[in-house]
Formats: sequence, structure tokens, C-alpha cells
Amino acid sequence: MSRTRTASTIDVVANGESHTIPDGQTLAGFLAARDLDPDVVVVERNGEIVPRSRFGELRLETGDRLEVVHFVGGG
Amino acid sequence: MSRTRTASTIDVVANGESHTIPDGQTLAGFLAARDLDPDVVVVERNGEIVPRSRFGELRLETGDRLEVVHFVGGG
Amino acid sequence: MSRTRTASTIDVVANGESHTIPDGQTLAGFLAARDLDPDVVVVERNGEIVPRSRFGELRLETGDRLEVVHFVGGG
Amino acid sequence: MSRTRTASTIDVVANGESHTIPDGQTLAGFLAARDLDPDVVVVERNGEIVPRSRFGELRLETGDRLEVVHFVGGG
Amino acid sequence: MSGEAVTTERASEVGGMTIGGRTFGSRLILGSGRFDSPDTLVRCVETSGAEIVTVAVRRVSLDRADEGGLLRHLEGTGVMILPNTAGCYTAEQAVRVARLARAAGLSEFVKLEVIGDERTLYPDVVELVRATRTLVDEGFVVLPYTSDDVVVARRLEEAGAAAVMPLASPIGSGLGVVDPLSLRFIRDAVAIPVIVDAGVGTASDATVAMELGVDGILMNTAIAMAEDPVKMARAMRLAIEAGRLAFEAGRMPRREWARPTSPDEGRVGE
Amino acid sequence: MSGEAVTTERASEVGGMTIGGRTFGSRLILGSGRFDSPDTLVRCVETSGAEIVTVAVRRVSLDRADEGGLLRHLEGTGVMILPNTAGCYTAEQAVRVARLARAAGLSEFVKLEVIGDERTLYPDVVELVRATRTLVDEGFVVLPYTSDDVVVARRLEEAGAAAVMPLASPIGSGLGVVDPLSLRFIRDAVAIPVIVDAGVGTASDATVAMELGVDGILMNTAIAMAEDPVKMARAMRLAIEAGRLAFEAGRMPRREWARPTSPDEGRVGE
Amino acid sequence: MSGEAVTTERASEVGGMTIGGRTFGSRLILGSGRFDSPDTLVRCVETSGAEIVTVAVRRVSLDRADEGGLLRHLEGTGVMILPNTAGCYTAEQAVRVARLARAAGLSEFVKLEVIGDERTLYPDVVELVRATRTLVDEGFVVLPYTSDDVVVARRLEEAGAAAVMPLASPIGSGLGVVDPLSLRFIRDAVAIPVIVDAGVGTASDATVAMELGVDGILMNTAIAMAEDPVKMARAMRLAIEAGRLAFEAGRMPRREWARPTSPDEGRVGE
Amino acid sequence: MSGEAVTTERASEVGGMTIGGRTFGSRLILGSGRFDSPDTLVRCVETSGAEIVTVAVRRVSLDRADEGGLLRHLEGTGVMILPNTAGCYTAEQAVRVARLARAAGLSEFVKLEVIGDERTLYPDVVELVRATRTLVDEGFVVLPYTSDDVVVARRLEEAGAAAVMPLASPIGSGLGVVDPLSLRFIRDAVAIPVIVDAGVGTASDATVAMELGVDGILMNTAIAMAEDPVKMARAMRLAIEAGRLAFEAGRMPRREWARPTSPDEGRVGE
Repeated sequence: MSRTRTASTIDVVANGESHTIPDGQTLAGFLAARDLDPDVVVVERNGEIVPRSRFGELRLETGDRLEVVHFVGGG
Repeated sequence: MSRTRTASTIDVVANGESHTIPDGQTLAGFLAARDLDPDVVVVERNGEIVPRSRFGELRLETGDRLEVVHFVGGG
Repeated sequence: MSRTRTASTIDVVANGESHTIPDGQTLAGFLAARDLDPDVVVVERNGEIVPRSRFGELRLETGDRLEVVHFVGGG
Repeated sequence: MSRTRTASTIDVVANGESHTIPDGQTLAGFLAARDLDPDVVVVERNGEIVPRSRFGELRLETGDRLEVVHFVGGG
Repeated sequence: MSGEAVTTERASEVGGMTIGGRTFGSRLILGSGRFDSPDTLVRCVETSGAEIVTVAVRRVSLDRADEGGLLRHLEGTGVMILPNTAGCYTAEQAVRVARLARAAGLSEFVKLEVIGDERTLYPDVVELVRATRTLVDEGFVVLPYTSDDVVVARRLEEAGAAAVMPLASPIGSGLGVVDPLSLRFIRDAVAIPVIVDAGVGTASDATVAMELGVDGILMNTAIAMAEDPVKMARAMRLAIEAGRLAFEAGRMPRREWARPTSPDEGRVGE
Repeated sequence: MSGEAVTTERASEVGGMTIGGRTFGSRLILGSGRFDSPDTLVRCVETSGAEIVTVAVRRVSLDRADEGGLLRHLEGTGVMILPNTAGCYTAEQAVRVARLARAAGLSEFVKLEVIGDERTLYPDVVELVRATRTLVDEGFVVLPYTSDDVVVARRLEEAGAAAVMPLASPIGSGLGVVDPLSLRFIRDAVAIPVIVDAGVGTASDATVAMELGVDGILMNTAIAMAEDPVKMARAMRLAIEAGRLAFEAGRMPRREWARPTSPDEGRVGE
Repeated sequence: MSGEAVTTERASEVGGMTIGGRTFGSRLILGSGRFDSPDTLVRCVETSGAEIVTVAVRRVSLDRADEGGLLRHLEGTGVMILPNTAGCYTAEQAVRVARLARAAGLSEFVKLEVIGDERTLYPDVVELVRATRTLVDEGFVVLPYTSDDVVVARRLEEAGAAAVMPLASPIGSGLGVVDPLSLRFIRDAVAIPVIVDAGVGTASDATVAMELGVDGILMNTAIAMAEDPVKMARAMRLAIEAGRLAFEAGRMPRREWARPTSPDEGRVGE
Repeated sequence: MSGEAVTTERASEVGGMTIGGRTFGSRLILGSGRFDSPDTLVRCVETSGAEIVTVAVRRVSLDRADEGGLLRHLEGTGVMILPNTAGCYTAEQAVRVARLARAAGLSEFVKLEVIGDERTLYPDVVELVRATRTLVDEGFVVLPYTSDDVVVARRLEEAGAAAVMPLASPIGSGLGVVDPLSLRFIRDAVAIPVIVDAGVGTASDATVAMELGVDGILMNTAIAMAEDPVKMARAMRLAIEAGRLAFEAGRMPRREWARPTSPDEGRVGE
């Protein structure tokens, strides 16, 4: 969070923490940059679920709030 | 309920059953006519509880719905 | 038990009841006369178990006490 | 047990341990020497219970086996 | 032994309980239903030491002279009358009956019942919370009969209930404390008094319940339907005191293997 | 409240029990083991109302001055001392200890224990029956600690035991009444008093046992090892009375479905 | 024995259960939490015969490569994934998590949890009913984890739940069926399947629950935390079948007195 | 599914038990009393997988042709016949019946019963130990039906019994395992097999018993008097296997407070 912010980056909040990402990065790009398989996660953006088919086109914007979840063991 | 109705009587519903009473009878009179001690009953008239102090002045009207209750054994 | 006793009969007690049988009858004969398969019964005579191999030769005597048992349902 | 034995002492076993006592000591004397109240103990000598009335006259002898017991807390 | 002396004795032994600002010397609340006569009821009140007696609100008979009413009989006992809303199946009905009860002028206390199932007489806890809120707003001191659900108990407390009254087992069943753990959960979760209501069938049930640390017990059928109600009333009174004392005394730990109470050492002839 | 007044009160409430021709006002027999001090023991005797206190027979210390003995402390309480044969594993040992105990001159009563297993402190019932016969022949009043086996109980009665004392659960375990059915079998099978001995852990256990119809309870650890022994002693006294009263009162029948205690008819607004 | 053969065998023995229009051959639902490895989980799925496995919805780690996800491991087993809303304390949270779960595209099924108390993990039944209504309106097949309150169970059914999942005792406690009566009340009161959820600790708990006539059991800790989870999974499978068969077979009546199984007449030497 | 295949499957799952030098694939011993027909018995033998079936010794009818005998029916099943001495009240009677049974030439095994009480059918353990000694001396393989008394169990082992068969509750009562602790005491105290005999009423009772670590169960009424005996026989077989597997698997620890099965961390929207 203390990284220098340049004109080419924006800040988003994902899973409760701030992330500085390239301006114009898509959701698919955001996941790929973190080695996440888009087929096993579900993403909510600003309270709305993003259909998996739109991961490639959706560009993240400053202040976006993301929840990126998957299934884990639970009873 | 099949009793003859004259000009000087009205019908009220008390505890779910119709009662034909003299027109102008007060609540106190209604109770007295049935040997009920006004000190141990509570009366609701048309959904409103009647304070005991008003039993003497309140005149019943045609179609009044009364609940006359008291305490019985219960757990 | 009140049957007439002649010279040619004797009385034995089997399973608690008196039986009048021909004098000289063997244990095998006793069982056969009652349609009992000697292979599925065990016989005690006067407190001693009779080996099955001796059923044919053993002649019953007056006053003998027999227990003739088999297996029935039980828990 | 390692005390020197003289002509004037004898050994008895009391409550499982050997005790060297003056020859001729009575049971009463034995108890008194150990600060024991004769009224609250019971004594068995060589398997026989000694009546309390005989504590004063009974002289212990070499090899006597004593059980000296009392009541303690127990359920 | 007079009723008064008894109360004094008990109060000094196991304390009383305070509900809605009033303190009661006895931890036993007695239901007045199903007694064979008002006289038996009164004797059970006296013998049990109860200082609170519940009653139901029902229509008077308008056709024949009524028996005069329960209150006349209970007057001499000095107990507090606690009206219930038994037989109500919605919050609205229960609120209506509570208001009628209060209009009798005895107190602001009400035992709130909102039943959800006729066979089990289980409460409808959703309606119960609603009715509690309404009545608390109107100034009632509300004692809701509830399930043994700890979350509901806390909601009732938040709604302003003066106590919670979870069941031990179904009303009138006499099955005793079926789920002691849930009652302890409630005891630990709320600050208001916990009164076990319903299910006690015999004295040991009352002792078991009190040992869980609850504040009191409301019972009715166990006494009224005992072969000798007056004797059972006395049993219950002692049972509740015994359970409370045991709770306060702190029981020994349980262990699966035996442990001698007489000393191992010093055995004869060893 | 003085100990004497208490005894009077209780005796009038639930009667006492008669063992070997002697009548006792209290149904509680107190074991004297494991108390933190003789003073606590004495206070528990008084508070519990016990009129019989068990003791063990052990060797005195010959090397150092002994503490003076338990009897001195109990003298003032007026209780009957009941010596036990705890720690004996054969009939012969138990008989020997019983004779020593009787020689103390207090009474002919003995609580007969013949242990068969060190971990569970279960009785050896074969030896127990033998020892009972011997001691009865010698004029003892024998109270054998036994299992909950109804056949053994009857054998002990036949052997002349003055009472049978079946366990509720292992000595010192505090597990309560594990097998109520077997205790009732015994209660129904013998004419002599049945005293539950061992296993009671808290007040409700005592109430449960008494509700089975037994005549009394012998307890020790439940009181001695409670956090507050004196308070638990009081709890136990009330618990036993409550259970006895409930037994005599005759409990209501159990039922699985609920049954209302307030009348179904006459409900408001129907 | 292959998983498939097993399913066939069981289906023919005790039938399966149908929830939300889907039929499952096994009456056991397995929770996937607390296993020491995905491999153990998969083996337990196979050994238990479970055809439904619950999972939780949690944030992925954005900082380090994640382990790849549970789904990859379960893919080969052919089970239906049943997401839960564990950890939610309001209807809103639970609805949100349910929507996220559905967006994974696996099914419309959701195990609905709305917790009301952190220590007991008891449901908040008021919120639970609200959340059920919302999710049913959105087309979900809702399986709510609920208390053993029969009135709430009926409300959930009215709200459109596809099954009700009452607890047997607290989640992860292993205390078994604490209140069998309440579970039977529920079984009798609703037409939808009843799945016991939470509390089973060992095989006999599962058998006891099934003998009450419920349709299935959801379990997790009892298998995951057994010393040998795979063996316990097999035990549970058999235990559930045994309980179901016994329920269908109709047990003998209980009686307090003994009754001989061998004939009284014809005894030797009489 | 054929009986043989089943035995193979089970043997591989939970092992068998070895008594008196003979190994049996099944841990279930079936009593043959009270069945509605020999045919039902035979089907229950097959379905339960039992390899030992008990029978009683009774006088044949000398007046009318007898039904042919139980043995003919059981011949095809391959089970071992285990004669009992049911109905005997002294060691002498029991020894006599055991000798008669052995003279049938089937085996040296005998289920030894010496009853001490007609109402409870409790064993007379003093006579039982005597009879065991006599029969062991004569070369019998003795399986005594006994109480749940650990000391008696050890005495029976010392007397040469090949197994001990403690009751779970009275014969024919169906009350299940009343005192699990005593059964575990026995299990820990003897090296010979422990077979629970009497009291099992439904499948879960069998599972509970097996989870205590006993080696097997003898049952009769629970199957014969079920509404559908054949189905109950299958339930029992699975219940025993489930209980044994759970015992071997090692159950999770019990805890009073809940513990989540889904992770606390990573919840959505925190």
C-alpha cells in the first residue's frame, strides 16, 4: 500500500485489502497476475456478482471493491 | 336468540353469543343481571378495555361486542 | 395310567409321566413306537445318559425313569 | 530393630513391625509407653482379641504378634 | 409449620429471586391448573412456599352463576397472581389477553405464551419476540415461555423481557430435563433470571434443573396430578432448595474409576 | 436451627428407617472419609442430620503420637458409629476386622465390605455372602455393601443381613444412579431395608435414588469433596427428604405429547 | 469394493432420499471441513458412499498461490457439491454468500446457515426463516440448518425449504442425539425430508438418529476427527443403513421385566 | 446377495471372533426362540450372517408326533448349534442339561444359564461359578450368561470359561445397554471374549454395545419380535459391524461447546 502511485496505476480493494494495479487491467488480468484459475473462483464487484463470461472484458476502476472467493472444506 | 325482540330491547354479542338486553342497560346492569361481581371481571367492548370505574355509566348499544373475562386455574 | 397291567407289560416313567409298555421293549422300540427319530433325541435313563449306539440293545425295566429330550428354539 | 538386645528385653511384632520392649511389660504398659489411650484402641494378640479389662494383667511375650487398631475416617 | 416461618427459613438458606424489580423468597412458581379443587390448590400453595401463582384468562360463564373465581381462594395466601396468555397462537392474541389481564389491576406482570403447535405446545418464537417487544413498550413486566434456544433467549432479553422461561420438556409431559446443556447455555448467555417452565414431573427433575444454575422453576401438572398433591408440593419445595444449595456448594468431580473413601494404608494384617 | 429441632422436623415429615431393631430419624448415613478436618466432618454431621456415621478400622501409629482419634470428635454429635471393613479382599479378613471393630464396644453393627477388584472397588459377592453368614452367626448386625444384583441381594437377606446396601455407581465416582431398574428390582425383592451405598455425586442423585423407593442413602465423597461440604450436606439432607416425599406422593404419569394446564375452552375472541 | 457397487447395494437395501427433485442413493451427507488432507477427504467420500459433500465459501488468497481448490479433488468422486453459508450471522450475509456459491455454476442447492451465537453455533431462527424466504424466491433449493424446534421447522417448510436440517447437538460437539423427542416431533410435523445436521460423534449416534425416522444425516467432525477417518466413514455408512433398516423393521416393544426366550414348559426333570 | 459372499465381506471388514479355539466370521450369535416359524428363523440366520445359533433343551412330546425338530431346519445353514441351559435354577440342573446337550453329539460348547430370579431372569452368580467349574472339568467349552459384575466375570474366567456373556439389560426387555461402564470394566478385566447377552432391543443398542469394545452380541427377541424380523436381522448385522468399526476407528472427543467445521478466516465481506 505504500508503493508509489503513478499515473498508470489505480487502487482497488480486493478481499478487504488494497491492491495497486495497472490502470485498465481487466478482471481476467487481475486474476492471471495472481495465478488464479478463473474457472474455480467467483467474483463480486461492488456488491454485484460478475458473470465468468465477462471477466475478460471488465476493466477494473479506481475504488472498486472486489470479493474473490472459492470453495474450501466446510461442514 | 329466537326470543321476541321488542322496541325496548337491543342485541349485543357477549363472549361470542348473542344476548338480548333492555335498551339503555349499563354494563354494570348487564353484569348484575347475570350475578357477576364487577370486581373480579374485566370487560373489553368492541376491542377496547372498559375501566372498571366506567361500568356504571357505560350504556351498551346495539351490536356491541363484549368480552367478559376473569381468572381461572392455569399453568 | 389307569390302564390294566398284564403280565406282558411294565410301567416306566418318561418325561414325568407313566407309560405302560411291552415287557422287554428296547429303548429303540420305545422311541419307534412314538414315531421319534433316534438321531435327534437324547435319552437319560435313571440319571445316566444312554449313548445312542446302545438304544437298540437297552431293554427298559419296570420303574425306569427316562428323560427324552431334543433341541427347540431358545435364546 | 538394630538396638542392642539385653537379657531384660524381648521382641514383639506390633502392627507389622518389630518392637524391642522390656521383658515383662504388660499390654497396658506397652500402650502407655507410646502415649496411646487404651480406651480408644482395640488389640489383637496372636489372632485373639484382648478384652480391654485384661490390658493391665497381660504380659507380652517374645514373638507376640499384636494388631493395635482404632477408628479413622472412612466411608 | 406456618407458611410465614417457612418462607423465612428458606429465604435465609438459598436466597430468593428478583424479577422485574420485585423480590420473591421462593424460587418456585406454581401453576394453578388441573387441581381437583381450589382447596387443594391453596394447600399446595402453602406447602410449596410459592409466592407466585399463575392463572389463565378465560371468559366468564354468562348463563349460570360462576363459581366465584379463583382469586377469592388465593386472596388469603398473599401470593402474587401471574396471569398467562395460554391458548394464544399469535402475538396479537397474546397482547390482547395480556391487556385484559392487566386491567384486573393486580400487577404489570404477565407470563407470555404464544403457542405454535397444538400437539407439543411449543412456543412460536418469532411471534413471541414480537409480542414481548410490544408488551414491554406498554410497560408490562414480561416473562415469556420459550424454547431452550439460546439465541431466542438472548433476543427476548434484548426485547426487554424480565426473565426467560425455557421449557425442560413439553408442557404437561413430566419428562424432566431433556437437554440440560441448552439450559446451561441460556443460563450463561443472559443476565435476566432463567425460570424453567414446563416438563418437571417429579422432585428429582426440579433438583436437576436447579443444579444447572437456573433461578427458579414454574411447575403445575407435577403437583396437581400427583397422587398426593400436597405431599408433592412439599417435595418440590425441598427439591428446589436442595438443587440450589448443591449448585452453590459445587459438586465433586465425576470419575469413571472408583476411589476409596477409607485410607489405603494401615490396613490390618498387611 | 439446632440439630435436634431439625431431626424432629424431618422425622415428622418423611419418617425414619429401622435397621436391626434400631430406629433412626434420618435416612442419610454419612461416611467420614476424605474430609479436610474433623471439624468439617462434625459440621457436616450436624447439617446433614445424619444419625449414623461410618468409620474405618486402621492400625494406630506406634511411632508418633496419634491425632487422638476420630471418636473424640464425634462424641458430642450423638451419632451411632458404624465401622466398616473397607480394604478387605476376603471373607476372613472382613470377619477379622469386624470382630476388632466390635471389640471397641460401641455396637454390634458393621458395614461389611469385601472388595473384589481394586480399580472399581466392586464387591466380591461370593465372599460377601460367606462373610455375612459368619458374622450373623456371631451376633453382628450386618449391613453388606453389595452390587445391584437382585439375586445376591436376596441371598444376603437369606443369610441374615439387616439391610442390603447396593451401589448406585462405583465408590467415589459421583456418577449417580446408573441402573435404576436394578435398584427397583432389589427394592421389590427383599423385605429388609435397602440403603444405596456409593455413587451419589450431587443432590439430584440422592433424590433420584430415593424416588425409587429405597430406604436410605450412604454417602461420603459427594459431601467431603464438594467445594463447600457443609452446604452440600444441607443440600443432601433436603434432597433425600424431597425424594422420599415424592416417592410417597406418587408422581404424575409421563407422556410424550404435551397437555395444556390452562383450559382449552373459554378462550378470548374465539 | 468399488464405490459404484456399493451405492447400488445400499440403494437396494434402504432406498435413498429425494431432495429438491434430485434423488440420492445415500442418506449420508459429508462435510468436508477439518480433514487432514484432501486425499483423506476423498477416501472418506468413497468409503462412506456419500453423494453430497458440503463446502464453505471463502476468500481466495491473493498473495500466494492457492492450493488449487477443493473442487479439483472432489471432481472424480461424482458427488454433488453443496455449498454452505457457514460463518454468516445475518440473513443478508447468508443470502450474499449463497448467491456467490450459486455463481460457481454447480447447482441451485445451498445449505443455509445463519448463526446466532458464537459459542454454541446455534442458528438464529428468525433470520433463518427470512433468509429461506428470500433464497426460495430467487430459485434456490434451500436446506436450512436449524434448531430442533418443531414450530420453526414448520415455518421453514412454509417458507419453501427443500428439507430441514435440525441439530442433534452442537456443531462439532459429538454429543449425539440429546433430544430424540424433538426430532420425532419434527419428523411428524413436516412433509419435506428431515436431515439431522450436527452433533453426531460416533456410529451409534447415527443409528439412533436414523431409528427416529429421519431421512438422512449430515456429518463432518465425527469422521474427520476420528483417529482413523476412513474406517469411521465406513462405520457411519453401515450405521446409517442399520438405523434406517431398524426403523423400517419396527423394533420390539420395551418392557421392564424380563421375558424368557426359551420355552417355560418341557424343562428337564420337572 | 448370498450368505457366503456376505460372510466373506464381513470377515474382511471387521474380523471375526475366536471362542474356545474356534473362529467365527460373524460377531452376532442368534437365539432361536420366539420366531413365528422355522422358516423365518432360517431366513434371519442367513440375513444376519450369524454363524452360531443357540437352542434350548426340552422334553420331546411322547403323545403326539413332534414337529420334527429344529435341527432339521438349521442343517442347511452351516451354523454351529449352541445349546443353552435356560430354565435351570441350580448348578446341578444346569450341569445335567449341559450333559444331555453334549450327548447330541454336535459339540462341546454350552451356553450356561443358572437363573436366580424368575421375574428378572438374573443369573445366580454363585451357582454359575460352581457350574462353570464342573463343566470345564468335564471338558465343556463354557459360555456363561452372567451379570455385569466385573468380579464375577473374572471368577468365571478363572474357572475356565471360554467367554463371558454379561447382560446389557434383562432378557427380553429390549432396554439396551443400561450400564456401559460395567461392560467396559469387564472388557478391561478379562482376556477371554466378552459377548453381550440379553437386553438389545434395536440396532442402535447393538452399535452402542460394540463401541464399548466387546467381542460380540447374542440376541434373540430383538429380531424375533421385530415387526419385520428378516429386515431387523439385516439391520443388526450392519449395526454390529458399524459398532465394531467405530470402536476400532476411535471416536472424536466429546466437547460441550460447539466448534465450527468451516474455517473462521476468509469470510466474505469482513
